[in-house]
Amino acid sequence: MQLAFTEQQQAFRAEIRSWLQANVPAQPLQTFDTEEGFQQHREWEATLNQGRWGMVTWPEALGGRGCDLIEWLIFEEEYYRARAPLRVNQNGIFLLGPTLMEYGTEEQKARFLPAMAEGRDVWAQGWSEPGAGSDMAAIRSTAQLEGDKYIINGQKTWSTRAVWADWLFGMFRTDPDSERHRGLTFILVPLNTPGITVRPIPQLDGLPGFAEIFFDNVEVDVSNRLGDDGAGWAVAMATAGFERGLMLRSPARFQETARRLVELYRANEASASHDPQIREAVMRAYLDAESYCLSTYQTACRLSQGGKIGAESSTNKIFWSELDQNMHATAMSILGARAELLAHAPAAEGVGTWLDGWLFSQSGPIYAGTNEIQRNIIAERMLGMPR
Amino acid sequence: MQLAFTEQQQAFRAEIRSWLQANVPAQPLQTFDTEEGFQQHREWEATLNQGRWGMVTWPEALGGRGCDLIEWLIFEEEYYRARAPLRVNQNGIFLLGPTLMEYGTEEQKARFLPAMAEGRDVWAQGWSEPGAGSDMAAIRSTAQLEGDKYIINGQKTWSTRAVWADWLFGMFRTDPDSERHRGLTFILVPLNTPGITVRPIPQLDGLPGFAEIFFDNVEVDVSNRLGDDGAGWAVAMATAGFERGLMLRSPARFQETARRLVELYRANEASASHDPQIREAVMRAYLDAESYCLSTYQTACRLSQGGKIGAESSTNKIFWSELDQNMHATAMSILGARAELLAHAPAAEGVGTWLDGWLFSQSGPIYAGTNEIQRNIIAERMLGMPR
Amino acid sequence: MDFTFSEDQLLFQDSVRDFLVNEITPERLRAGWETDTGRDPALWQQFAELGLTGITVPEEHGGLGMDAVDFVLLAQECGYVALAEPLVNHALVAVPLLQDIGGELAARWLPLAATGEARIIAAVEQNLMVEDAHVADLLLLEREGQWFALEQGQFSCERSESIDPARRLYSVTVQAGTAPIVEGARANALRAACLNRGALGCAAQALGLAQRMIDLSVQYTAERKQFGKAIGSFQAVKHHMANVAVRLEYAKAPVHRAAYAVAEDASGAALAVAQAKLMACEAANLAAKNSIQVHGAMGYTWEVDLHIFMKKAWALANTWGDAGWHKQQVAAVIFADGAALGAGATFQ
Amino acid sequence: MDFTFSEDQLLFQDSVRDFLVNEITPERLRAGWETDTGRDPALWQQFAELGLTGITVPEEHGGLGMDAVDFVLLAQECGYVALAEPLVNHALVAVPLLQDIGGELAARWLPLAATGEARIIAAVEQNLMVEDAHVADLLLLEREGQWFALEQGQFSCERSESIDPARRLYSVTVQAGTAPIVEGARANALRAACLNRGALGCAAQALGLAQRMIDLSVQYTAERKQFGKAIGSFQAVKHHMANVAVRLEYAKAPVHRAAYAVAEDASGAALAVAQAKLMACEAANLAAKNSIQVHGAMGYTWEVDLHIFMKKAWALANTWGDAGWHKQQVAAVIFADGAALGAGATFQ
Repeated sequence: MQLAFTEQQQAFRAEIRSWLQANVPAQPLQTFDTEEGFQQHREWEATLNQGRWGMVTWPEALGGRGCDLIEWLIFEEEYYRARAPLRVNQNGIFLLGPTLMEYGTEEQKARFLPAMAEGRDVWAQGWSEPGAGSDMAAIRSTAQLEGDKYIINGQKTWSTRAVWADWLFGMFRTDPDSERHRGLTFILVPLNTPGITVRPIPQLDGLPGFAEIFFDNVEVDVSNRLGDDGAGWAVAMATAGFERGLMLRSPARFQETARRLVELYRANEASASHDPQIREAVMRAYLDAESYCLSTYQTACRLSQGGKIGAESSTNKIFWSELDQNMHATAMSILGARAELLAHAPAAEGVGTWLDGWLFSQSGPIYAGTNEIQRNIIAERMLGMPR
Repeated sequence: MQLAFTEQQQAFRAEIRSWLQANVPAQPLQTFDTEEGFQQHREWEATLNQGRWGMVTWPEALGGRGCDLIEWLIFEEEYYRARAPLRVNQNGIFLLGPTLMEYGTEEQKARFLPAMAEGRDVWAQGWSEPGAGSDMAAIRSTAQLEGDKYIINGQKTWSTRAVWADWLFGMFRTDPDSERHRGLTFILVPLNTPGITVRPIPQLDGLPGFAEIFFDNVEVDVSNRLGDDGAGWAVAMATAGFERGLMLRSPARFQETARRLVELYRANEASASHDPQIREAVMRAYLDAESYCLSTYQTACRLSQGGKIGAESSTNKIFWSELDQNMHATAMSILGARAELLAHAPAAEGVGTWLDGWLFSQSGPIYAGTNEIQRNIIAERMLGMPR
Repeated sequence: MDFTFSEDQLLFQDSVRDFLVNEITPERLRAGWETDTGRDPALWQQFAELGLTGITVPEEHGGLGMDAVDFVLLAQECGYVALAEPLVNHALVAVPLLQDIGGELAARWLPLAATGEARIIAAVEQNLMVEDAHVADLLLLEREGQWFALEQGQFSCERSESIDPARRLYSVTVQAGTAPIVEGARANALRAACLNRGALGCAAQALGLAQRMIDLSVQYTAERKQFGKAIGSFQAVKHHMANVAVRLEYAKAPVHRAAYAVAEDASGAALAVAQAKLMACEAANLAAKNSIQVHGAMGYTWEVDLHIFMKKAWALANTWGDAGWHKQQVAAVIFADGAALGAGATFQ
Repeated sequence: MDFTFSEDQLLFQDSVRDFLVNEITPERLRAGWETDTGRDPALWQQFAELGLTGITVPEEHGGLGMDAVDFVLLAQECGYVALAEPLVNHALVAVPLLQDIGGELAARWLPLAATGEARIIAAVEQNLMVEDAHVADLLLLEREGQWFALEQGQFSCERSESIDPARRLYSVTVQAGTAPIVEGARANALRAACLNRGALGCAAQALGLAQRMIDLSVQYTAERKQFGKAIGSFQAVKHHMANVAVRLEYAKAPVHRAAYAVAEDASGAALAVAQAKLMACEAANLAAKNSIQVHGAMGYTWEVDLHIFMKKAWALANTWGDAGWHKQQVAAVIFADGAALGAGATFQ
């Protein structure tokens, strides 16, 4: 055990820190749930890519830096510390990218990875279907192989950022007689293909953060298939593994929220002190965010030395999503009568992005497998309780 | 709506207050989980009965005062306020007593009620069996009718205070071929009958607060049957209804705990102030205890005017048991390093009965139908959610 | 001791509930978000016809002469439908305040309040924003211990948008040179009474909101299937809802007691109101949290109705005093020397 | 950056776990409650043979020269079996303190500590009671900023019984006229280090206790049937246990980091220890609460083993600083001007 960064790690930190200082836009970008904001974020991805900071964990040959997990954590710390923009293409970079590297043909890699890295192609995810929810094996959308084309019919939903995305990666049933996990195929679909209708779904704040996607005899070339026909489940599990893993919820995100919460509390201590729950919650936010960071480093080090993520990784989702919700709830309590005001409201002094964060935090315990499902998994797979 | 006591109610309060002032033992009695303490409490029941304060809700003809629910609440307030002893015979007075009045023959009433009121007969309850738990319909102990005797075989458990009690009221399967709720009979059994073995079960504090009771060809006269043969379920439901109702968890109990908690907090504020959770919890204890009182008065008034207790009564058990557990947990936090000390320990200054209360509070969410079962009932019967 | 509502009160509640549930549908609420004022004069006129605008106006001024106990059940129903019209402020806060102010002002405006010709709104310094200032025919406003009686034109409004699109919140500036109508100790007493009434209104609506979110969730989880079963049959979903039901059940009596204390102008009214608001808003916030959870991703959308009630619950928790403010009231009483606590103290 | 334990450390943990689980059975613990001292010299001798009594004693004094990082996993295992012997105090607190004191005292006692001939116990003013004072061959005691080195006979003991019958707690009075061995600033520094080590020991044991209560509960609920099903198959029971698993999982790394900070004598050790103890004891308290609940009435009995671990968890939460004391440490750091918080600050 040696809890200090190497000189090389420190140099890496210094490098990204100074690049971010020079390049992070002075004005925050608009939310990427608007068309204009989406375009701003796409440009930011290109800027990141020019600095070779867009996909630091990718191999150098693919424009990345081949960072290990510790370097990735350092990168994230500096990224959040600099208040750099959210990643509009995280579906591509963290989920599809690694899956392509593992399952893609050389041609597919060449075709998709650079465009993804440059922010030219922004990717949406096509997992959920109406009535299927967290139960991916219940997928009913079909892709029928005719010659060298798949003919896709059906419907996907809850596809984040799909309103303005370029491509969708998703799972379709290619064997109509198959059930559950069998007979599913992983297919990459350009969203401008005829027969596709994207219907925005407005979320809690009224903005179209996700969409339903309807497929009506959509023709996709067979070369867009990732992995073998009928082998989609295995491919998707790799993606889901990444999703549930570290990459999308870096400790830095929650530590910065906790830091801002401490600041907010101190700035409003006169009124906040009347509610002892607030002080308690602020301390707890700090402790939990730190613990999340420590646990993540411990896991990262273990993985670096060849360890495997076990069933205990299911605890991750519950811990960060409840932490995030609690921190934002506490901010709402501190803000009191100001809490409900939109950021641009004249009287919304000091509200900043807390309300947006509060709304967003509502999705944490729900998406990517509700926390109830995660608790079942912990009980059954980690603790070995009866099904 | 008229939230003030009538002159008559105030006079009643004054009467019980002055009687208690004159009669409550200056020294607290020993716990009735010891033989000596049990005897002390039995004598206290006799004292109460001499003052006609033992079973105030019973009719005057049976030695009670025919109190309505509001008077009973007033009685309880004064009783807890005076720190009068716990009721060793509550099984008899609040559960079996009313059931006897409804289902007993005149002979049974004459035989059992006065002895119960005087504290001569202390009653234990015989519901639970090993492997049956909250599922009363799974009872397997049998009572076989032979001539004018029932021959009882089997085992009961979790029988509170049964170690030193005189009688047991319980449910036995009289039709060996019956299932679930059918074929059960409600029988009153003298615990000194040959064939009965009482095995004390030590509880968390090491004292035998409850017992297992083994029946080996125990002969009981048929005149000890309450209600008809095979009609035990209906009789028992009346008892369970009382048990789940108001009588055993009067708001006064929790309000006095909350009051003492405020006192404890104020006496230890210098150290307790470092943990904001404590101040929050103390305020919450006060609010919840008051709410419990208000809700109880509201229900009592509604019942007095002919209303019925509905499915919302299932919320009662969860509310008071969690309140009680939380209040005692808070006291433990305030006491810090003193919390673990037994009351008689030299260093246990200020600990008083908090540790005993904390241990006892652990049973609240468990007994008489765990809180999980209560939540199922609320969801299914009160909210109408699918089974 | 009679802690029940009268037959008449319960019947009135029933009829108002029927009216509101039929009229104030989620579709109608959504339509209101898009209009200029967000408020509906036709609906107000219907309230007037039902006697609701005049419910607390004394009979000699054309009202029904009822009090907070009569109104509290109706306020719950207003919460149940997330009513956007300022009926609760008008009837529970502003009209009684106007009565307390009395004199010519009351004589002139109470009859107009009764007929619904005037919407009266009250607000105190403690309110950061004044809801519905834009449609107030008479705004009774406290600032720095002075009360002003303002008609449109005598104050300026700047709107701040709320996450709840039904709420219309304004920063209000009194026209320079406007004379206060009450000052000093009497103004402070009016402010305290006004705060109690405003917070009581929030608490009562929070009860209704919590009930509505339970109802929506029970219905949704009975219909929605996952893994081949209605999700409402999963124990975790049931227990989420049962936990809300418990907190809601025990928030009701405190709200009704607070209404009584307000109606009687009891010395403990501030404590009773603080307790009511804390318990009721906590129940509503828990209802919001658990309801969105059992709705899954649907609950996160604009299309499903849940958010209408959730956002209003969030907002009311911080209106007319946030949790810290009301906890301060509680602490001041219970941590005082010689505080009357414990068994038997509740109704003293 | 390497946040892992070495092969050797993990192997040592495995072998100690095997030993402890085999030897320290609940039956043996129960037998210990009935004995005069509650402590078992034969067991202590076995610890000595395994090298455990000398694990932190420098090699030149016959020990293994290991540190808090080496010991923390073993302390977890001590918690897992609810070990009553004062091994954690001896090895993690008292021996390092004795080393810090140094001089003749250390030279004389460290070899005896290594061989297990002497049990050394440390305690500070912050400890209301001194656990195991009755079996201390050397008691290092801080009172009012002065350290005393006391052998049996140089102090008197008055026992106070704990709800945990395995704990032997004493109020200690130093014989009048005994001279302190360290005073002033150095004494305060020793006290601070001692508190950190004591609290770390509690935190590590709390991890083991929480795990044990999970294991007992999982086993019990798999065997126990109700309504025809193993109660462990009910979602409510599963979720009770899953909630404990989550809190326990995220308490581990803080405890390991605190061990590192203590071993390195890092400036942030007090904060790291406070975090570790708060997180670990909270997890253990939650484990106790949810475990007794899923055990049902059985959990409330003396016969089922759960209470052995539950009571120890309750006690440790308030030993070597209760929650308030440790929250004070946290607050002092995070609410200070210029506090280093947020992303990237954790390992600075």
